[in-house]
Amino acid sequence: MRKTFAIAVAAALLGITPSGFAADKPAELKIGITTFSSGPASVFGVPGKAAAELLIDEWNKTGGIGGVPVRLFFVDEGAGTQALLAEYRRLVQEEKVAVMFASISSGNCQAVAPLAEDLKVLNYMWDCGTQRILEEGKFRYVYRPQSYGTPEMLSTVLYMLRKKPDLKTIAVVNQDYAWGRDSWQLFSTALKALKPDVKVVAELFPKLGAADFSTEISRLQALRPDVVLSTSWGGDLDTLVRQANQRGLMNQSLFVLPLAESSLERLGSDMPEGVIVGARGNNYFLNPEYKDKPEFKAFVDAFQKKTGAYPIYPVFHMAQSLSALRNAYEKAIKANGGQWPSHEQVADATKGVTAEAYSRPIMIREDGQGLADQLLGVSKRDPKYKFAIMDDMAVYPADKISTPVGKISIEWLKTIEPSMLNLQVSTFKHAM
Amino acid sequence: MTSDLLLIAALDGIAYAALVFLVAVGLTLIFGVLRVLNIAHGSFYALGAYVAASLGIGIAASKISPWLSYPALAVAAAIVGIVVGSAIERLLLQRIYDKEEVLQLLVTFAAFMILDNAQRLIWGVQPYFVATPLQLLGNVQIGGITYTVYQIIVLPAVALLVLAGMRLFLRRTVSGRVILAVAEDREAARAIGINVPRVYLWTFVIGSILASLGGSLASPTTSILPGMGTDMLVLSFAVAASAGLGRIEGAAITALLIGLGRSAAVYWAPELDVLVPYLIMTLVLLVKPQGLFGTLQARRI
Amino acid sequence: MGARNIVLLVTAAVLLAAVAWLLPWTRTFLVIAMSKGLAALGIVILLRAGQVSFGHAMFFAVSAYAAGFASRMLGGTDIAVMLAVGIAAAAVLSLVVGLFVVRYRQIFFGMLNLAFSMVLYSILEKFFEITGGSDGLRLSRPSMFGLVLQRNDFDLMLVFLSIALALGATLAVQVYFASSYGQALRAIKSNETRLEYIGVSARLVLLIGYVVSAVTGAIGGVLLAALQGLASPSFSYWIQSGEFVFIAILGGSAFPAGAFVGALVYEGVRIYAAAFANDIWELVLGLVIIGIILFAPRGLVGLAVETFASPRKREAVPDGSVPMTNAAPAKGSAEQ
Amino acid sequence: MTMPLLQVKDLSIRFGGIIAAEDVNLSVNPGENLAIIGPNGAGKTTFLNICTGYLSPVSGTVHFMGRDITRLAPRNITRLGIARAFQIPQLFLEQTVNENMLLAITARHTSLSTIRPLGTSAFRDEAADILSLLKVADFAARPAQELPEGTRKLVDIAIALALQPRLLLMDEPTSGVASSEKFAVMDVLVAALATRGVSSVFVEHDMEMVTRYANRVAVWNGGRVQKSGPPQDILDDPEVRRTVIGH
Repeated sequence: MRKTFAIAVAAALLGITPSGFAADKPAELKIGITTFSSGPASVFGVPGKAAAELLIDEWNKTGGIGGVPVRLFFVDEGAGTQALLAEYRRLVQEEKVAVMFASISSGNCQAVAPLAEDLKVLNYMWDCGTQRILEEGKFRYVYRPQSYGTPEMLSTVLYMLRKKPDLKTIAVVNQDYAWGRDSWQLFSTALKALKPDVKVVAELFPKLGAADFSTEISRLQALRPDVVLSTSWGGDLDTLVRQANQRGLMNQSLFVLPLAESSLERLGSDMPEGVIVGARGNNYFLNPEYKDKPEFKAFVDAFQKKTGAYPIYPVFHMAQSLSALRNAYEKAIKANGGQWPSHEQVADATKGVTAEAYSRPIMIREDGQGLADQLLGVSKRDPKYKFAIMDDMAVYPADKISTPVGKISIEWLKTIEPSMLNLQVSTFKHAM
Repeated sequence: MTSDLLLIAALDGIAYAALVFLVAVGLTLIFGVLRVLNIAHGSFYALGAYVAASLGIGIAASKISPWLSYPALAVAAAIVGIVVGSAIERLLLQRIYDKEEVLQLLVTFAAFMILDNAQRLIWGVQPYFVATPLQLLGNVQIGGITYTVYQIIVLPAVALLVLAGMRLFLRRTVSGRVILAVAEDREAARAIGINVPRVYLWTFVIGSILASLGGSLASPTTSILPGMGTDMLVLSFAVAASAGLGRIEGAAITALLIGLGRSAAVYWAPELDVLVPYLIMTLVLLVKPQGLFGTLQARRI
Repeated sequence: MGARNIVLLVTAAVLLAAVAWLLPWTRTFLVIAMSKGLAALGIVILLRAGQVSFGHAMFFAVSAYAAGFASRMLGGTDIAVMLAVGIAAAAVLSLVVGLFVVRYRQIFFGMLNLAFSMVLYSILEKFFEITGGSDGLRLSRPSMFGLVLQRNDFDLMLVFLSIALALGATLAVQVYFASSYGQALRAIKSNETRLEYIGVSARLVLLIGYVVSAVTGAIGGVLLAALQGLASPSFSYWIQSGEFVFIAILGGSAFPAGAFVGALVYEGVRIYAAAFANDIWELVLGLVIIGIILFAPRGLVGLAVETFASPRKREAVPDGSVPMTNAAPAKGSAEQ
Repeated sequence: MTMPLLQVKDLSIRFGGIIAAEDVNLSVNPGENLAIIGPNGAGKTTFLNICTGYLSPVSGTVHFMGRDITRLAPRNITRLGIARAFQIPQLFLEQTVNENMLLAITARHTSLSTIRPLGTSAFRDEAADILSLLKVADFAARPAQELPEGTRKLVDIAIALALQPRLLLMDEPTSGVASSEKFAVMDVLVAALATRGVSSVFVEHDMEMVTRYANRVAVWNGGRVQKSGPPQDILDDPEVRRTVIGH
């Protein structure tokens, strides 16, 4: 009992750290970032964190945001939603961070969004892709300055039908959790609207983090579908691709992998040619429209120097959120007559802001959703790289393939017409 | 068609069962002799995989014969089992043999947390994948389905070898009989002059090598990730418990049962595949709490 | 249960409530600690009988899900309803599972519990359409005994409720331990044969303990679900069960209040290690528990009692209300 | 002829190849103190285990006060009025001697409670009486695991007595008790059994104990009752002397 008392006192002492009100320009702008430092999703979290550090180091050399240096706080989403919520609250209430970037996991975004609204803290959902939050609720403080599920899946269906118009049968192997289930619902709804005669021959949902897909692969070999779709990512996707490739399944069926951009480098020579690859937005280190621009090159080089790897989509997502934040601050400062803005002013200014960060610009709509164009391609070998790169790329304009404001994605996807297949897209060849 | 599918499902199940068996047999051996249920056992599986992958990467980088990656799998298992296994037994377990069962469980749980964390610190969080041994042997066609020779022949063969080797070792060699004697009656063994602490150490190392071997053999077939031992632990636990703790041949049979059950589920009831091992374990324990092949000991009063 | 004991517990509870009131950011932490402490209290009850369950998180989960389903079906609900439904669900499940598991002891008891909890875990994770799969079941914020509150007020009230329930559960468990069933439960640990031979059904005694322990865990599950607005399968994962055992031993398994001390320290280490030593929090916790087991097997509360209680006091409480009379757990020759 | 208190008919049990009991017929009459003697491993403890439901026989029946108790659980047999003291004392080691006694008394009297504290003042008095009868009252507040071996035996008997049985089964009741005390204790115990109308069966190796306290002796050998009768007749029997007593 005395122990309890001692702890209570210690906690009380720790808590009473003087942090006065900074009515004017603060000494520093604190940003809390939730990311996976542990667990399977750290394949996204660690590069995302590195990107934030890299960019903020750069920015701080030139005055940070609005002349205020930025300080970052990181929270590990891998410690579980409980710990995340506790730490989120601590950062907001004790550290008094001005902005939170949360989070990677869609589940965590769903838990965090209402909390942000209650705590009145600006929250950018910097990587999660679920369409549900911003469609099912109304938020003043919650934004997503990057891509999300609906245009990602719709553009994948469009690109797949462009590459394989005579498709008859499809099987899906998705991770068994909200993204795997939701993305399949989006995909299959869109597919049904655009090409109703395609038959779904197997819906497999191995558990998240499965280490072995041998049985699933045997079953797919017996079924011989035209297309195998998987929205898996990380170690799960790597394992699936390697095992399927090893056993010849990828010669037998066309693989469609909307998140595979993030696995290309890791997979190396295990990724065969001819696989449809997506990038959750207009995110690619060889982005045909940007790769020759000096600041893009400089960013890719700096990132590679820092981490030893090429940037993948969460890196771009982080850059996009940071860019949106800087632009929102600048807009709010201007609107405030040069004075430092309140949290509410920054939150409101985010609406209509455009993120410009190593990809096509992303405009943030009034419902908080960013409109990111979608880049897809087909895997191909290039002797300059030790891994597969993308060829036959197509970029789909976000405003044409995103759910209109106020509509629910699944309902909207039911109403799209096969005429959408004729949508004008920009196409690019990989320049060897 | 159904018989074809049955064959396919069976082949998948066997390859899976082989790996689970290797881990489970180590767990059951350690329990049989030390009477400690080692929760850190799953970490040895992960460590075996990591070390094998690191060796594999080294071999690939140094341009020596890729066939060396096969002995490397065994070397990885031996390194992990001997170094980490003996360290844990000497530094931790030796201090807790006289403590309550729950404290023993908890110490191994703590060791599991520490080793799990150590994997992250050493190898980082990015997945590893080194499939050289699997690629070297190529594929084989059975019933129109392409299998890897590695999974369909090598893994079951190693599992059978280990099973036969364990039988021979325990029944026919002096060291093996000494281990059995300690498992049977620790006090009596001590009374006839057997060095029980040394037997504990050796048993723990052998058990750890088996788990690490499971990991190193699994490494060519899967992505190696932090925490990969967590699920394997409960699975091997389900196998060992269903067989009866301490039962080696029983572990082989239950591993097969669980492997076949799971792969059958992928074909006919995909929603149940995760559930199958635990369902089997629960049903077995309800009917025979001592496991399919275990025996209950009455208390003397 | 002495008056001094009650005063100490109440004082500690009031202090915790004061911390929560003064420092808003501690509220989430405190609710988590109290809810896990309640689950660990369930483990303390089973440890009283010498049994350990590596599957006790199933009751934590089942109550959270039951409360979640109730909330979903009623379109939002009250915390009192959630608690009632959660406790009822856990009581029913523990009665059914208990009828099987109380036939077994030691490692078999632990394993069968693990098996049941993993079955529940797989079901929660796999049946996406019903349970929300691995992302869990969302639930809207309940009203607080009729009051519809905003987030901050709700959280404050939830902390107060959690502390009050933790205090109530601790006192109730102390009463239970001193009762004849509580003493019989303790007797299971040292000599079940004799228990049968005085005409008492050890299985019934353990079943009662099992249901009581499930109910305390259930309270924790509902509180955590209400805090997070989420019930997830990880509530029932075996690592979660292990954590509860960990907390119980850390605090001191001989003391009901130890569960909460353990939970505060555990969650404290976890959160502070996650904030300041992000990469090694598991390592730190692992070392802490090994240190406790090797050097202070009676846990933090045991350590405190040994440090602060005078030798005379230790002699003076022989009848187990505060069980300080066990010397080192010598294995009696009567146990063969 | 009065109905026997305990009647065992055609009882058989074996463990693996070892026959512990084969076609055993034995009865205990009200008021009797029956001693069972025989070589080690002859099945005497097994017999007590069967009579109290700890083991089930392969065949045969056990009747207590006319009621078939063959396959009842120990707790049900206890509740019918058979108490048992063990060769290896069976105590609640973590609890005090007093708590041991109070649990037994409470179990006998009332249904247990999850709220009421263990032991009323009447129960405490009763426990104290029995403990002083067996000369172990000084140990009442000590945890059972701290007791010396002989004291444990006596506390074990005290617990059995606290159940107020009709029949008390004891397995070498005074082994481990200091030889200076064991007759004093047994004198009081046997007298107490007589005043309370409790019959007893005790397994015994000490022939002096048998002579002093038994009014009938059964010789158990090779899983059978070799002979049974008044102590003097049995102990003088040359065959018994050769096979059991070893002179």
